[in-house]
Amino acid sequence: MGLRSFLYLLPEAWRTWLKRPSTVRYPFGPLELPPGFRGRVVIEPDNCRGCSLCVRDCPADALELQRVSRDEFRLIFHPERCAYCGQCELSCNFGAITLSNDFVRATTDRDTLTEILVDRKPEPESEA
Amino acid sequence: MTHSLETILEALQATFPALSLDTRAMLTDETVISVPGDVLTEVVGELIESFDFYHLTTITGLDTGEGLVLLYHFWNIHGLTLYVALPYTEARVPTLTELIPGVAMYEREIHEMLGVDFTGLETSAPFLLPDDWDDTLPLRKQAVESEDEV
Amino acid sequence: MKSDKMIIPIGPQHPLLKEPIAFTLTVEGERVMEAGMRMGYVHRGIERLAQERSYVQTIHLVERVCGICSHVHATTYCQGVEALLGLEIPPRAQYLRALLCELERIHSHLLWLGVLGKNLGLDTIFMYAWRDREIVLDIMEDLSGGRVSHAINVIGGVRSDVDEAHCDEILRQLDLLTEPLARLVGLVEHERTLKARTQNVGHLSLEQIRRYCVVGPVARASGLDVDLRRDMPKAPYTDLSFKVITHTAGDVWARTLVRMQEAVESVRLCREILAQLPDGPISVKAKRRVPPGEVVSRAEAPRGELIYYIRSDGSEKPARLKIRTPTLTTLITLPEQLREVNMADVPAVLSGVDLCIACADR
Amino acid sequence: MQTAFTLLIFPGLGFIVLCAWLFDWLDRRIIARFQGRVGPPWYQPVADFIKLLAKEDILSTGINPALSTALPVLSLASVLTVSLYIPVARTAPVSFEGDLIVVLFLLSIPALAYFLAGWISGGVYGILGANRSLLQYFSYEVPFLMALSGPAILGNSWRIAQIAQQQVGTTWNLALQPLGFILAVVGLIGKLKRDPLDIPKAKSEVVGGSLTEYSGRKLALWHLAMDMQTVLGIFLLINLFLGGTSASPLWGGLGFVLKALGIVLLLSTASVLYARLRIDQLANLGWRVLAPLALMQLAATIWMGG
Repeated sequence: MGLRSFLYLLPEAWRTWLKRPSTVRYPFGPLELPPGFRGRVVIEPDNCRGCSLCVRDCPADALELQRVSRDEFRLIFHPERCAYCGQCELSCNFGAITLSNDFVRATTDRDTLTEILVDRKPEPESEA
Repeated sequence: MTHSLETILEALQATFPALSLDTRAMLTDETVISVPGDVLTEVVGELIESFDFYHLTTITGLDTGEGLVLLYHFWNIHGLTLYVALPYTEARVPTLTELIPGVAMYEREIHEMLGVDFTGLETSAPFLLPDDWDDTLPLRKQAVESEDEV
Repeated sequence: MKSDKMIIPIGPQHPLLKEPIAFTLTVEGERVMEAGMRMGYVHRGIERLAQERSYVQTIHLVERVCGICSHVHATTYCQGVEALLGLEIPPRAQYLRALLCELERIHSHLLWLGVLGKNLGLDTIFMYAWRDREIVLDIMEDLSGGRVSHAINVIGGVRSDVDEAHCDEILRQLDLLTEPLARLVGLVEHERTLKARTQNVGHLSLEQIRRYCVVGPVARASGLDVDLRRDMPKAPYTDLSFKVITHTAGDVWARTLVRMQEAVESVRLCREILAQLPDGPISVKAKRRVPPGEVVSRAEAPRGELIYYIRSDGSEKPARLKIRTPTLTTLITLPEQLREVNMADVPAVLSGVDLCIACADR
Repeated sequence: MQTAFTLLIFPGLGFIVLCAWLFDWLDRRIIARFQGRVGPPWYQPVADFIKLLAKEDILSTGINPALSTALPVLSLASVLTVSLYIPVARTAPVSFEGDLIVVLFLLSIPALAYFLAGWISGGVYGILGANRSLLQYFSYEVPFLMALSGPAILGNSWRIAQIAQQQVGTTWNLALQPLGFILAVVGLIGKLKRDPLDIPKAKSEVVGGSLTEYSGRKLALWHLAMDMQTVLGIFLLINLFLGGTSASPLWGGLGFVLKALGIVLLLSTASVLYARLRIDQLANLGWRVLAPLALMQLAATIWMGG
């Protein structure tokens, strides 16, 4: 018992030496992400009805709806505030807003990140 | 569970007539006893010695608009909460640090957040708030209104 | 020696501490005479913030109380709100929640073992513990989409489901985990230098544990046989059989053993949960307004008993949210544990209690 | 010209510095592979050195600037002079009877400079690190010296070159004195403050130890001195215990490299396997275990060899 407890870690260390290192080579190698990974917010503009359910439920106030009239509104997204919790995806009943797999690109200036997700203009009335 | 809750309630009622067994509904297995502030230490002493309710989970400080309320949550397989109502003007309660040394942290936090004065508690150093905190009490109701007006 | 008494700051930033908290040790020679503590560096006022957010938003706020045990916070909170709403969530959701709670316990204990090893100078155990922990993180990421903050809870149940193939995949990964975990437990039991650094260090007697109301593995290592999963069982734990691990030595080594054996027990529990996973829906529609009332919701977080007090006044926002995390009870005992301790033992004592400062400060 | 070459290039400055960086990289790489990591690229030690040179050299108030700069330079100088006495390619630039004593003395100067550096820094961690380095010095130095004087007695000469010469062809001192070799390795780990015994510079206890206040060029010098001390410690052990460089040019050089790699592997494995000891545990280990063993070893060699 005496000697074995002195060199207790040796067998494990030797086994690890023979195996491939378990560190991921990112960013030099690919990083596998599961399908359900909550990354960047992505919008399906046509589905959006401007009901602002997502804006109300967003814990980080990252979504903002500027409404001019029933058919003219803009959904603005601030990625730097977003906590990637996926609540907007959950609250939206029309499946307009979802979270994709890629993560936000880094930037030095916060304002360049702000995105206009939906810029709905009322369709011009065809008949007079 | 050596003593069932009922026996405890009767025994406490016997020794402390001022106690009203406020069985206000507190969900998931909690029994509430409202206790006047001045007799608090004796009740807690009684609870610890004879009924083995030594485990004080925490003290919740509340600002109900009419006054301050302290909830002493005890636990021994079942939850038992002591409900101590305090008027705004005279929010003073004896400290329990002799009985339960660990309670100092909870009391310092409530003192800082709600302004309840625990007699006998050494509260010079701030507990969670920064050193240069102007002593507005964050968890007080009027702290909320003042923010809405602005 | 210039002056025999020296004040040593183990300041907000220190290699020993993973999160900001300030200890000031007055040391005489190599012996710590007295320890002062200053908290509040990561105090974000979560209880105050919760009063300005709707119940749905508070789930994500409450998940960020602690970086390591975020799921158990969200679960306790949701159970409290569901009790207020008088909502009975489907059994499948209860099982999925319990599964993630147990996975998070394994992940928290393995993370802590690495931190203990790092602080005691044994970097190898840090690398091995965190390498084996990756398996658990991968399972959780597949399950909920997030390695650490899972956001799988909604009021009324759970968000994402697990199909048959995914269950087998999780079982396969759990098998992958059993063998390295057994090796880590063996390491903690036998490695001579690790035992030399952790045995009879930072001792807490059962009497001190009861006097300071300490909870969790630290209390169980001193012989207190309390575990909320068994003593106050909520839905899935009522029909899950598991053993509460206690020791009597009450020092850092006993705490290491308790945590590692708990991790092994949790792996077995996860298998049992997956085996008995009932079918059916995973969530129930919940109203946004919560009828007035009060609730005290307790759960067994990786570090011990966690309590949520929620008071609702009928509106969409909680009137008062009180959180008391288990680390606060172990923090209280630190000045007592650090007294009369050799200066070189301070890392072992501070790591032994598994401090989660973000939890304690809220 | 010849002396300039030996001084500046081969067994002198150039070779030792290159070896220091090579051994440092090897050490980190071996530890990384043992821990399931990839480990740093080959140019990491050089990059660290250059980065430190470029970093700002902050001088905290209350530290005597002259003394604080003199200490790293002093320890670097003493380590460099040691490289003159240790034979690498069979002959040492300078070799005389009793150079083993000089080498042992020069090797302990950096330890004392390290203590002084912590002491004058005045900071809490500096003083703590300084005390610990002194405590550690006393617990490993005695067994280390006794273990190293074993081969000297066997070869009944205090000239490193001669001790090495006697072992060529015949049995190495390692075979004759295995216990002495182990004690020497443990003493070397203590002297170099390597992982199981890095008590004076334990990050989690005393942050940077004596070097907490150092930064920039001076810190670069300290690290270089310590790395070179590792290299020279290994070369010393090779000469005393593993028979130095043997006759044939090819086999001698290659053999030397293999022996050096062997000892590096030994040191890296030690730092992978063990947690850091407490200072009182090290003192107990030193005086209750290592010193008696070294005494026994010494008595045996005197009775057998002398």
